[in-house]
Amino acid sequence: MGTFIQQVFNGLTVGGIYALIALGYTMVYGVMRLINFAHGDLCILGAFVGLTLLTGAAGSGHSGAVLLLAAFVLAVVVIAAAGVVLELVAYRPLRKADRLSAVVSALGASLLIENSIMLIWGPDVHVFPGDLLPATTWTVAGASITFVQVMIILASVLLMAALYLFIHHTRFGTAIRATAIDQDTARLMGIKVNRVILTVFVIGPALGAIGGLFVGIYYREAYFTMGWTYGLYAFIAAILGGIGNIPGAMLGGVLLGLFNAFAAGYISSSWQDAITFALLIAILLVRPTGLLGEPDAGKV
Amino acid sequence: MPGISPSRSAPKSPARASRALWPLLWVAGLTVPAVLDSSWVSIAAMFAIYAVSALSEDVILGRGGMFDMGHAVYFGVGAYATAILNTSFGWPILATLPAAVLLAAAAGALLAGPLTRLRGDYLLVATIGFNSIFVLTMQNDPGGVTGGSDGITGIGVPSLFGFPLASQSAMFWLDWVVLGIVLLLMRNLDRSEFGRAQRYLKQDELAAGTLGVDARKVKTQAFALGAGLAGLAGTLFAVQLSTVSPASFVFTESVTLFAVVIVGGPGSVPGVLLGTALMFVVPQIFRDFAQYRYFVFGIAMIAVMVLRPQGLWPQRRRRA
Amino acid sequence: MSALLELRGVGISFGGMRAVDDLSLAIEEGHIAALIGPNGAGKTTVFNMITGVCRPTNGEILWQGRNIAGAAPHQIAALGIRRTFQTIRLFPGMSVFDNVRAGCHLRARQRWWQGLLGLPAQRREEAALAERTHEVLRRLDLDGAADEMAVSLPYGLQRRVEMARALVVQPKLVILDEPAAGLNDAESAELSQTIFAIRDSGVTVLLVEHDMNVVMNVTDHIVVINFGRKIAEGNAAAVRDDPAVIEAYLGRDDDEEPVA
Amino acid sequence: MIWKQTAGAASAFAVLTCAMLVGVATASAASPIRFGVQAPITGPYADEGQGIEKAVRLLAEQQNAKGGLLGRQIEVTVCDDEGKPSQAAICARQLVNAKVVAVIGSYTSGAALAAEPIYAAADVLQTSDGTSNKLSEQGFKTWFGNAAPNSAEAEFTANYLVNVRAFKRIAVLTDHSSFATGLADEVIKNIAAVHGNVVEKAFVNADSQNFTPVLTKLKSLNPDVLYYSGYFSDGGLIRAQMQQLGMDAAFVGGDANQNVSFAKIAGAAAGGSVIVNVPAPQDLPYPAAKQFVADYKAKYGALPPSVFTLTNADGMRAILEAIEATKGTEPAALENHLHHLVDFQGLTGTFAWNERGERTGSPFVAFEVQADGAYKILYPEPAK
Repeated sequence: MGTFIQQVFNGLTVGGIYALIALGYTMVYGVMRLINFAHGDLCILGAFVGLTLLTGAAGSGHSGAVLLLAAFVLAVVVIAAAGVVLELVAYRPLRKADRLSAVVSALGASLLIENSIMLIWGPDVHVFPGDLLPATTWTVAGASITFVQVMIILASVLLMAALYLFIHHTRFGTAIRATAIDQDTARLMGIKVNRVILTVFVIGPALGAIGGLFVGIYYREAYFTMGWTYGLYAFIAAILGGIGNIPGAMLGGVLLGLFNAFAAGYISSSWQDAITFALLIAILLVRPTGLLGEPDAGKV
Repeated sequence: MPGISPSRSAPKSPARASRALWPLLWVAGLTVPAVLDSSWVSIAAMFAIYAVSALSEDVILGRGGMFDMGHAVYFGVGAYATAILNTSFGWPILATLPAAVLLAAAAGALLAGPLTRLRGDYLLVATIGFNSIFVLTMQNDPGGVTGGSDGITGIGVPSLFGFPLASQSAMFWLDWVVLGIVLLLMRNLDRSEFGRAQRYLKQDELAAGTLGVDARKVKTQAFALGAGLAGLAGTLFAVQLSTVSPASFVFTESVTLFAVVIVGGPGSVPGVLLGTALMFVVPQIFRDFAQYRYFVFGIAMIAVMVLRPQGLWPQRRRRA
Repeated sequence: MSALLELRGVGISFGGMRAVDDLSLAIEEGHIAALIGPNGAGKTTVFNMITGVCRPTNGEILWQGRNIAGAAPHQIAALGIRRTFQTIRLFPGMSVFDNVRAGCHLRARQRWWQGLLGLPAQRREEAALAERTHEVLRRLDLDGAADEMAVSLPYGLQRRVEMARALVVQPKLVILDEPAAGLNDAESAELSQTIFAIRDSGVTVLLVEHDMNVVMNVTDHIVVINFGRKIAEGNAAAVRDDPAVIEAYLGRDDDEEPVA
Repeated sequence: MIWKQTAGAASAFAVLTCAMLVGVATASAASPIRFGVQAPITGPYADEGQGIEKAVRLLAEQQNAKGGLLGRQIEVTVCDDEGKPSQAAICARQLVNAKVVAVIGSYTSGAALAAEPIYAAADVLQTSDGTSNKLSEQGFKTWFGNAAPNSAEAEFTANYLVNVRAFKRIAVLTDHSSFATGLADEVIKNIAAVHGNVVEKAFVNADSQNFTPVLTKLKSLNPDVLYYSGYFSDGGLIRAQMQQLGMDAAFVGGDANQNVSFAKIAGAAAGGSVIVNVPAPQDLPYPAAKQFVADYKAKYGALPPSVFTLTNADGMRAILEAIEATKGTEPAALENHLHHLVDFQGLTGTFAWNERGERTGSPFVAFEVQADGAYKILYPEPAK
């Protein structure tokens, strides 16, 4: 029983991280129908930016909590700005083009960001300081859970809830939803579509930067190729939940984390990814547009 | 054929000129070993192999409109089929070629079962999944035939009528001839009902259905054809390197093939060839940039898409 | 005389809304039949069910006595049923010639690998398909536009191209969804002649039309529906005088058709 | 295998003839001696690849400062293989065309394997840290592995786990890489040979950081030691996550865990971890090694990324020595010399090469990571 609960905690923690990154994916997709393959790299860029502050200010005498907060703020600001630049340079000129052109532009951006990290910070593994947060560990029903894990799960839930409220209960959120449904109609209704899209490119990468920094703080390491993997998993999570759907991204992230945990824990660690992907494909065959996605009404 | 002539009158001359140009370019390509050094011969051989592979991806992605981001699977099935049949069962290389094509095509048709039930990005993720499952399967070495993460070494050289095609030049010519055959097949595909049915489906699946186009059948055939051609490229790849390992068929390789088609121009044979050159040959020239290479390359990819969103050489608007 | 196509108690719901309910009708071979009704009455939905675009929730659709309800569009097409769309659906990237040739898909006997190899038999068939396409283009007076991009043509011509695409293989039944929409008076008059010509070539015609001139002039049999139910049926004169029909057309239509 | 007998002979003859003609034509005293580097300069192994390039450049610079090799300057040509077999084959041809005498690299076994037959056909020496058995099995005369083969490390490890530490329930964990699975399989084989008990062989996904699922599974099997054959970046995390899960099994890691970052990533859990390898670059008990590491740090501002930087440097140093000993760059003479090398004083210890180009005589040790990240050799006990 302890093992089972432990696996649930394991899955929830990594699922929370996937979910945070998937939110950015799904928001951009919802509004622009763009698979932003550079998103994962932006997130890890966020981790590096935060790390630079943390190591740079290590001897400054501030408490871990203050430093951490500053690192999050800096990462969010820098990555949101990077997201805006990305939209203006790599995606906006392709707004009217075939959507796959923008996807390839995103792949180019991913290479660019990944290699920028390598050139700026070097190709080696970077290690996060270990004394930022209490190392408290609780034991629940024979399973252990750490302070950082609880923080990640709580923060993901809170940010998701905040985003959901913002999208569904504010004027600007309504504009985002309208743009997601139909850009041309939204424009006719007086919505400044470009501004909506820019906002999405502020919020998505900002959430991603938080996710990326959580990765760094939880696992204590960051290296330049990491973003691709996290981006891929987050994208898969978004698809699993039904891309474009915010609770779906959350659900997809958590389920992906749990699938991974149960595949490795109960079936076979050597086939972990294969089992996870087989489950994903099986779910898509039953729900071809993801768990919470709108059914694909064949347009006549 | 008098019935066709009136509709073909207008765009005749440029079409005819380019029709003569392509075979000439191909023949000129045959002289590569005579004029370039051996590293460029091997780059040209790799270009031919990746061009076949990219053209096969184009059958599914460019012409079929199905977002296949796991194409390295079929490439890998072909390469592994050749490697296993040659090293474990002693088949001559050229005898493994049809087997590799058929096995890859069968894999494509099999995976098309679930894949054609999905659309757009959902199909894309499922293909990523199949790619990951394939690589893991090769690494886990089921039945001890795939050699695990090390892969398989010591693949023989093909021989034609008793003459081993051992030299770098001979292998290049083999690759180049196969590329030529595939280009002919692509031309015929454009002129066949199957090729047109793919276009109907891509442009308007519902209208195509009401004209009698069986979407699942055509899509499954497209997967089988694309996969079979990729298997052909896989055989050439195994022979060229004399070794295969899972690292050559990972998801990022599929992403490269995907990008080649979009960068070049989906559905356009010259476009896909240009895309292969840009995505594969240009990085070889960029070697002097050392660790800046892919930084520059990322910028180049964005620039190409922003400046030429339809691809470097878009599919021309088709007339009769 | 047995019906070519018969609907028996056909109904369909979209998310709880009953778009078509218990509809029965029969179309005789060689007739020109029309389905009319106010906007939102469910006419296009009926067409979509016949052509396999959507699946009826209940009832039977009999084609020459065989139930075809729920078959896929390409299976329906293989029976010899063709249609046009209210919102024209020509292939946007193709010429008029290519669009019309698309209608020949079921005529092509070549297998996919024969096409790839470009064998002589396949080449001969290609020539035959092209010849057939030109013949239909000539018949519908479209041969001058064969090389034009189909979607760049004026609306009236686009409708005719779509009709040519449906007729190129000589179907048994052609279903025309508002063929007069967007046509001027001269074009409408010409349309009536075209419809007669289609019937005379041995093709049964079913149309949805708002242009009452066209409907009253050409049809042998009219079915009137409103809110998804049949309210009247008969020849032009009988339907015109039916009080239920008059009321239906005077009462305002207020809802969109569920599937455009 | 077919390659070797038939095709290899034919193509090797052709290429050899050309190479020799060119070799004769250019072997004047003033012309430089060229060394090639085939390494992943970009991509996921860029760190190690750039380390190899830097080490080779440093050695070349030092040799040139001493007046060169046989009075000729050394030139270095680098080719980025990205760790991919397909790129490796192209690199091999480019380096052969650049008329290099020897190639240092590549870092990954897969890239080294794809390049191996090309170097063999052109009679270009190849020294790489690749440890896959396939590299030496093919019998190419030009192959010289500069890291100890898996079998030697595995034998030491099995003895250490079963006999020295007397562990009763051993869990073996690996990633899917060629190197780590090869080492894990050898270790399992050697444990069986000394009648040890492996309770489970499990895998981690090296692209992921989340190893808690598999560790939770292993914990439920109650092992008294967990042996990990993969790389330090994952090994450090595994150690940390073991502690997080309250898993009290000992941790023993393979040679790729040896990196200064291991202790940093493992954090508080680092202390007490054991790593099996030749001693760390900065802890290598040889003056030459200390000097090399110091020179490297002075030139590049950082320590070498791992001990493999030094094993590759050793490969190059041995070839430099062979060129001086044979007073020329004639491949057959160099191969002969290197295959009969005895007691070469490497930066990573005294070693030799056997007929198959496998490195022999590696002084493996098991050392314990201290709480402050320093290393303490546990076995064999250091002589005072």
